[in-house]
Amino acid sequence: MRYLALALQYRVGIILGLTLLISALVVPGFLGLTTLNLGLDRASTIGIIAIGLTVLLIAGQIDLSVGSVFALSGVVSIILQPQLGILPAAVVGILAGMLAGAVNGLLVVGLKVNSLVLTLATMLIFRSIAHWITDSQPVSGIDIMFSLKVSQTYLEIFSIRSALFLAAIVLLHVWLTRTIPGRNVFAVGSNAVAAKESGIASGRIIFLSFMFAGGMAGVAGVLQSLVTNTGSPVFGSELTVMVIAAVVVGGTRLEGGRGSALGTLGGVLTIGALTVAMEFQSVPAYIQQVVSGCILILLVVLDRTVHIRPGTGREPARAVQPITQGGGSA
Amino acid sequence: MTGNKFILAMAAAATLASAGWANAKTVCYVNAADSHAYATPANEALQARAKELGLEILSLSQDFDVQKGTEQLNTCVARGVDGIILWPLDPQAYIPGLARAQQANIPAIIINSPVSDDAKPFLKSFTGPDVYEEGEMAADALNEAMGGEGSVVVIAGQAGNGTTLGRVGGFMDRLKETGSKIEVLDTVNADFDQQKALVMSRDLITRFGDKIQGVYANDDTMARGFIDAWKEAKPSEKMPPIVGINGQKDAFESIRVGDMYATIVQSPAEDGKLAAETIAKILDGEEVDDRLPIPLTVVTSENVDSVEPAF
Amino acid sequence: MTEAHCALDMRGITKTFPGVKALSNVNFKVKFGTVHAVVGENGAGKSTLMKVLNGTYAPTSGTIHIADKEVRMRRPADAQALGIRMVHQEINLVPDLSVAENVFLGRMPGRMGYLHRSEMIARTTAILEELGAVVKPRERLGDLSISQQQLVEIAKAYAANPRIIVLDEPTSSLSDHETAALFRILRKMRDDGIAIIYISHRVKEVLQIADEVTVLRDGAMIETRPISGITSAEMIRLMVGRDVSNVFPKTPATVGEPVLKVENISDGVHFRDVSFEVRAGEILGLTGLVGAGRTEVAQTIFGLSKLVEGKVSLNGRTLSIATPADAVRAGIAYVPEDRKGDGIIPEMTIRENISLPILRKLSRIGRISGSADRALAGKYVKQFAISPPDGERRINLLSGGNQQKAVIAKWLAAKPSVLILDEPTRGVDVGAKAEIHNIIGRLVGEGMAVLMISSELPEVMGVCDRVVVMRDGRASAPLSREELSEEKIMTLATDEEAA
Amino acid sequence: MSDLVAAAESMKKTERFTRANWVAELASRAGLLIAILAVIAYGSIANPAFFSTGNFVNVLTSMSIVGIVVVGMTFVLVVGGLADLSVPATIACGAILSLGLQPMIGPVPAFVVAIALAGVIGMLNGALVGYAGVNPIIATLGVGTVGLGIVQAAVGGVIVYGTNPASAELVKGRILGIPTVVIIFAVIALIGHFILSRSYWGRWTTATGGNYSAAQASAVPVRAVKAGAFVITGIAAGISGGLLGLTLQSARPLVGTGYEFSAITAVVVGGVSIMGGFGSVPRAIAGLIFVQLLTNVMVLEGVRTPVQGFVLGILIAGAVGMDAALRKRGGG
Repeated sequence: MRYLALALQYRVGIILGLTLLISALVVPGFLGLTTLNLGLDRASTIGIIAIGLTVLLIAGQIDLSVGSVFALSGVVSIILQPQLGILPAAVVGILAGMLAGAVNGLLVVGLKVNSLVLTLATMLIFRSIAHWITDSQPVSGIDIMFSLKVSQTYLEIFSIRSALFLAAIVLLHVWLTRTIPGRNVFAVGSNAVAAKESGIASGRIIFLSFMFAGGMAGVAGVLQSLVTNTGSPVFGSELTVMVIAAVVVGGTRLEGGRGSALGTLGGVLTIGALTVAMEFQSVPAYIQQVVSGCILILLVVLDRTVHIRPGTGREPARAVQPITQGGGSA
Repeated sequence: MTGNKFILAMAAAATLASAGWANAKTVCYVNAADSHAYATPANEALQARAKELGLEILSLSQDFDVQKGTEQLNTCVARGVDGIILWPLDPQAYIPGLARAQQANIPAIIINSPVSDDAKPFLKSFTGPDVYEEGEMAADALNEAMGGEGSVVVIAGQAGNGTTLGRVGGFMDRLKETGSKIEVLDTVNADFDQQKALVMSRDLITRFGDKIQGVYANDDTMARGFIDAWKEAKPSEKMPPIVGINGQKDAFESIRVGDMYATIVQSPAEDGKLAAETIAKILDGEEVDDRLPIPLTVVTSENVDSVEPAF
Repeated sequence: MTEAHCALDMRGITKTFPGVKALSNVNFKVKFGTVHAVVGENGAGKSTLMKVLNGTYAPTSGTIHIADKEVRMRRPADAQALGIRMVHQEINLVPDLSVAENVFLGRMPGRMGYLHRSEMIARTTAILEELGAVVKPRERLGDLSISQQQLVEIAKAYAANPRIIVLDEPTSSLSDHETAALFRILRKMRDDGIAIIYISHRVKEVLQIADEVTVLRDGAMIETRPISGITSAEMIRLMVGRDVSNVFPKTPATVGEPVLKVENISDGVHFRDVSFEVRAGEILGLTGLVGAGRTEVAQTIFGLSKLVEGKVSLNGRTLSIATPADAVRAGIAYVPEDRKGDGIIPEMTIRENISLPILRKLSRIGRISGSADRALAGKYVKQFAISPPDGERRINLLSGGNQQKAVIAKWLAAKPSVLILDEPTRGVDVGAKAEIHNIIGRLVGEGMAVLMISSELPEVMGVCDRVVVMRDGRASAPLSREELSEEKIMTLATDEEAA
Repeated sequence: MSDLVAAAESMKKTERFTRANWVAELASRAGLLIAILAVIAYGSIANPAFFSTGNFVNVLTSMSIVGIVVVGMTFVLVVGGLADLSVPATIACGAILSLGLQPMIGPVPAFVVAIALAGVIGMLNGALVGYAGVNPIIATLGVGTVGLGIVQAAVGGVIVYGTNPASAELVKGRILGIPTVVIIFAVIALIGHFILSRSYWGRWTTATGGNYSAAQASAVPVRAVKAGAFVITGIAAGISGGLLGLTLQSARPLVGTGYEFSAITAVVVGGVSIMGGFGSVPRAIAGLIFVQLLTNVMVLEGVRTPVQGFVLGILIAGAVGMDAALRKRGGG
């Protein structure tokens, strides 16, 4: 039982380790700097969005619109390049993502509606706006050389994207574990009533979490657009599911109150490693789907059915679970 | 120069990655999807032909997700493969990746869909059918069927999708180019989905009624949706000429019974085969043309019995 | 005594809710540097008074003075700003944070957002040590036992350096050792000049710790006295203070064979070794302090929580009950304590609520017989005089008493042989209370076996035929009507030696 | 729709405590009816082609397939199960099997097998959500991903064509001038409505969504009821997929893409609470009718596809916002 509990606690690490081990055995030449570089780069888009979503999920909310925000920010950052120049346009793109997140946050906190349905709606809205402003045509940036620079590899391991992702994960880890606002996010997600009674402004925290999630989706979208020199309204349509899966595999609870940056890193890397390994073996996409779906189900079922700590009483005071019970319970 | 160092690093990485691999040349094939009516037979043909030619194919599936594809292109470059076959889903987004491939001295070709001219310097060849050309051929066929004038509706695929862009763009440009008097009443996006096409066609028929004198659908699946809608709405009236693309079996059937005017056959097997052969030639150091089309055949009632359907 | 020593002065506080006067003209004064106990039965108005004090309720009339200044509090945050801290009986902490973070929730030490964790942990350690609590500051709160969590609640209030601290039944889940430690810290806090308001049922503890005691009864302040001038018997008399026999008319019934028999049951956590039997035509009372394990016993019999040891039998047949559905099939019904949480489906009508447990019996090939459904609801609405007399009314629009009648009706419709009632008259006005007692009386008259859980002594005394008292998860031997006295029950419920 | 009429009637009978409550109640119950009428009025003025039998039959036919899913999804939302995201996989399963098995076992058994397997997917969802207590979003997402992967692996890229034209004719035909799919949809909607509002299972479903622990304490087999909602949705999506396959006479693995969102949209716009415990099949279908009529008008008016998505998004946001506002006021 003790070993099981321990195993469960570090399940992300174990799954990641297993993935790497099996990959190394099956895929020739898997262990190497190239793979590391690749795996990181492949994971970084999902990872950067996952950082935002980790915070949001810990706060007990969800955002299905990140894929659309990803596209919208990218489009904005490309379409404004001729007027503003590359970097200012990129900043505006990220701001657009934050704005989109702020809209989500404002509606969820202000109207006290369930974030699941609300962001389902804004997912449609933001995607439509991206189509609207581009007339459904992909738009291309002004300087292709810049794209090449952005996607260069440094020290044989990092691209700008993956370095940014890793740095952000470290920052997120520090923020979540070492700062007062970070801890307050946990408090709001775990027991909003208790948090509120202790004077924590839960509404503001939720709003800012949405804005952060939107901003991170914006960063990822802008980077993607810079790397490909293209802004397309169809980008990122498959991303949301992958990101949520990565975060949940990383042990962040969908109902809020639990989660960690390192777990998310583990989840993201697992998915990255899995993808790269399976692609190296030319495993068809649908089999990849089956594998990642099974891992997801396995992990959440384990999480639900095996209780880590035996013998302790039930959890105190019913925690408010906004995702399952609606956002307006304050 | 950083560029040199970059290439060096890449080369080192490539040796590292390919260590332990068989001596067979490895070609990275970034395909559109694994499970798709056209893509699957094309993939299979490509694989089979490559095997005959002694090439190892590393097959990556984009699953119609451009973002995934651009990253897979990086995977290919980093893997240090000997050649790349790309199935582009967007005219622009792959250019940086292709440029990186060139920096790493990996020859790349694209199949099935064109990319913008900016990409030309990074590509050895473009093989297979050209979705843009298909659009043009569809315009010609419809022009012929309607005698150069009348009003049509266009049932397009997903908004923003590369195939859609090519097939709609080619069609529109060709109409303009030839000075055709055909007027497009409306373009709707039915996402290559028969049911969606059916639903939208119902509305189009309600809206325009007999003003619809011709239909251009981005693929035969959606053409079929329009046919069904027309039969529901106006069972006794003559079907307007419909032009589709792909050359599916059931489209042939529709042409035989007169429900459809034409489809454009592109053979996925030929498509895949040609790509494999082209990359093999390039790897052997041969020069290839920068455009290697596969035959596109316009199928009408005249030749429907002599042409093989694509799938 | 100078005025400056007066920490809290509540003058003429009246609080009315629609239809109920919860507090009437209460004057309540607490001095700095004292422990002031507030005692009273359930429903005497203690919790309402405290909710007025912490800003949850605004008083209908009356004024509140803190340290001689009149204050107005609109929300709990206002009270906190004035240095008032509450320790609720129900734990309201964040399970996913550490102990230290809970202690400093909303006030974590730090600079520019960066958490001074070591300082926080050091301070928490110090506080916990003072409290004599064996809790590690880094531990996740959700992993602690309830009593440990209770200590964290107290530590949290203490850490805020309050001027006035209110503790509501703080010892209900503490061990003797922990209680002693708590008293030590309370005395220290008192000596630091903090005003401590101590709400408790436990007369013995009150005598031990308090400097002054205020007795509330029926929403009115009865008396405030220094502790030296009062004995335990006197205190209980003041709390009870009414002629019991007139309020609860007991209808005589013929007691028959044992129907429900529980032998040595335990659930492994909340209670152990509990045995009793309920006979046909009798009301067995199950009383004790909140947290003594009464509700858990009932829920275990009903299949809502797991029976770990022991045997439950009905009419001589041993039952194996895993779910409430099993219990209903066997003939057991349970009217839960938490009406809002477990009793009613708020969005449904009275009719739909009443027929819920026996829907299958009202149905043929899956279809609910509309007429049978309506007839059933109509019958009980009429019989129980549920107001408004309209079965199609959404149940959450009814008053508490009428909701409770509907919940009882729901269970009678299932025609059980044993009816378990958990605090059936809590939060119900006087009129509805009498009606509910009448209904229960009628039922036992018809030969039903009733197990009634109640904290309200007059009710227990007036209604029950025999009474089992629980304390800390253990049950006493049943007291017969002749043996019953409030003092005796109180002693059994609070006194360590007697149980 | 009878629900709405009944609602209007009961409005008159029941007096309310406050005016605000009364307005909220009216908005909640009659709002959708008014909205539908408004769209019809606008459509009729804007486009002469709109107000015609032909167009209305078209709208009905077009919504029938997704309508069947809506019936199932209503159960999921009412029971408090948030949403079933595995619908695309289930639909694909229904469509591909009902066509693919035709040559081997004949059209009717193929249809039955397809639905049965869809039911099995539903049971898997139900087991995860109802019994293991997994969050429905993650559970159905996982099951859907795996299911779709298996379907794709099974058929590869091949389009599965129908081999039995008679069955296609049956589904595409009309009975007394009404398209067969519409009749099938109506029958399923009636059955769904009957189960949800007249059967004990439906009452249990509403009770479980309304107050899980109270339902449990009232001897309702809450776990089974919760799981059941997903089974019902699975079966509904299976039927939907089967019919889709038969009408189109072709099926691809991605044939069901987007149906889950369309269904959720309709149910939410219909005023069924995402938090559970409240809602009915007629409400959900009224929501569907509204969305479909609106889309119809937009297409007839030549509104571009992206704009349509925009309007739909605003609509959902508005609907949930209103639901939240009404809930607060309604004192639930």
